[in-house]
Amino acid sequence: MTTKFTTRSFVALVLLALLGVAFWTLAAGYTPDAELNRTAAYYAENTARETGAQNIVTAIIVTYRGLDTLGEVTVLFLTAAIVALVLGQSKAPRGGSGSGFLPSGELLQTGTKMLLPIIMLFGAYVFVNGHLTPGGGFQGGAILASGILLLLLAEPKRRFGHALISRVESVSGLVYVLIGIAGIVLAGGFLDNRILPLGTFGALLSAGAIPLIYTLIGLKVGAEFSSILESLEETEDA
Amino acid sequence: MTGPFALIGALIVLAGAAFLFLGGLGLYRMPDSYTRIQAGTKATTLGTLLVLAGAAFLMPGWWIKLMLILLFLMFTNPLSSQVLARAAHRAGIRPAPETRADALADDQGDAS
Amino acid sequence: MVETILIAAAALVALAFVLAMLRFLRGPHAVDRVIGFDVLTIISITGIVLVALVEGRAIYLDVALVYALLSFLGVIVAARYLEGGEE
Amino acid sequence: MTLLAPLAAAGFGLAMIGAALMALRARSTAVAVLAAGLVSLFASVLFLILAAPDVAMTEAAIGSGLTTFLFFYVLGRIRREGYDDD
Repeated sequence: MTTKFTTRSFVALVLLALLGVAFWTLAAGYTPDAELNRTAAYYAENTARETGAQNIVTAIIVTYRGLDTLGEVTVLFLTAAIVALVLGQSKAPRGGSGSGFLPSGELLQTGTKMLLPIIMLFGAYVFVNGHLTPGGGFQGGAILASGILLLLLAEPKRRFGHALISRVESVSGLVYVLIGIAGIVLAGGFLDNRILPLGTFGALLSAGAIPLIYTLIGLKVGAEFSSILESLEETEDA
Repeated sequence: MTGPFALIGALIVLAGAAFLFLGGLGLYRMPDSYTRIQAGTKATTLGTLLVLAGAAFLMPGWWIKLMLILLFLMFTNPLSSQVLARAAHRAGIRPAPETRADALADDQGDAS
Repeated sequence: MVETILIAAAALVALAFVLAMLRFLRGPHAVDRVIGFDVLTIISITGIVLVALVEGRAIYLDVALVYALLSFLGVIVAARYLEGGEE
Repeated sequence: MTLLAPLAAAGFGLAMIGAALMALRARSTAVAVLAAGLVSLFASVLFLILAAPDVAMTEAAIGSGLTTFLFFYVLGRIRREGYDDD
């Protein structure tokens, strides 16, 4: 036992030393780039002119790499669907209390009623302002889902509509793809944001379709996370 | 970071940082969970509010966002500390021996 | 003058951070660690505001708002889990 | 002022390592989840100090926020099913 342990720890030590040497050579040979590489320089110079977005990161995510974003949203959708599928098939505990949590206090319920609109509004602010300030659809959607989580925590017995959430998710996903196809027809390519006027630089309604697309992504991500939480919460009903 | 109120703002920020430090000290030194909740939420909330107010003096153009953070913290921090204290009570944590009264246990009519 | 005071404030905040981190590492019960988590997020909000002041960029404050939301929800989720008893 | 950012970055990096070790060594699952959330939290402040607010916000909202919440939710559900089976 002890000999085995020492050989194992010796191997671990050698591996750690090798890893340390590798990282040290990387860190020692590091020199910061004097200038941006060609792709980054192109984005830095042309983003504001071509898309009208103040936040370059958002412009890259939504327009230049829009197809990747569609793929990410699809991955999230698959995750939510698989969670619902797996949990829906699991053995339903009979007479379960509906949640692993004890009933909550009155202060938390009252506070939730006051805070939920503020949280939802803040999530909407994050994804609508994605082209001006940091943040965007994914972060805003996560904040929306956090609001739903607060509701579920405050009132564990509460049941709310599957129908609304799944409908929001389907409609926003469909409109997202339709806007992408409209980009092919009306402008330069799939998910081109210039189907709407670019507007004045830095205003809320500017940068073409970017605020619209990010709103749809936010709603879709929020609905997907909420449906994951919901299926964790109440699959014993199924 | 200039303006007529820059020095006042910096002093308010310093006062807030001092309250944060006291909160951290209390969090480290207090004997049981309930007193740690007192130190860890009340003092740090006041400290953060003071830092935000001082930042509003230093950068007058930011006051809307700072005010939003301030209001949000004022709503949420007392709520989370209450839920936390309740959780500590339900988890059955014994208060320090110096504690005299346990109003929640008296209300529920059982000595958990 | 203003910068000196701000550096002193940052040093105090860093000390508070170290103390809260120690409480998180030591905390005898899980509830103590949740309190440490709460205090660490609140101190991080202050740190973000200080970074925003030094860099002079107001957009960093959006991240501070997300943090305020997170500290609240994280503490409530953890507390609601722990009040059922830790196994 | 120029020295402040590297110092803060180094401090948050050390705190990340401490929280990560804590997450590995913790005996209770809930504490490990909390420590893992703390790692994401410090990483997000580190991103902010390195002037990447977009990444910081994503890390805070999804890495530190929703992941931790989902972990606690799943833990609660596991506990519920365990109680019902016995």
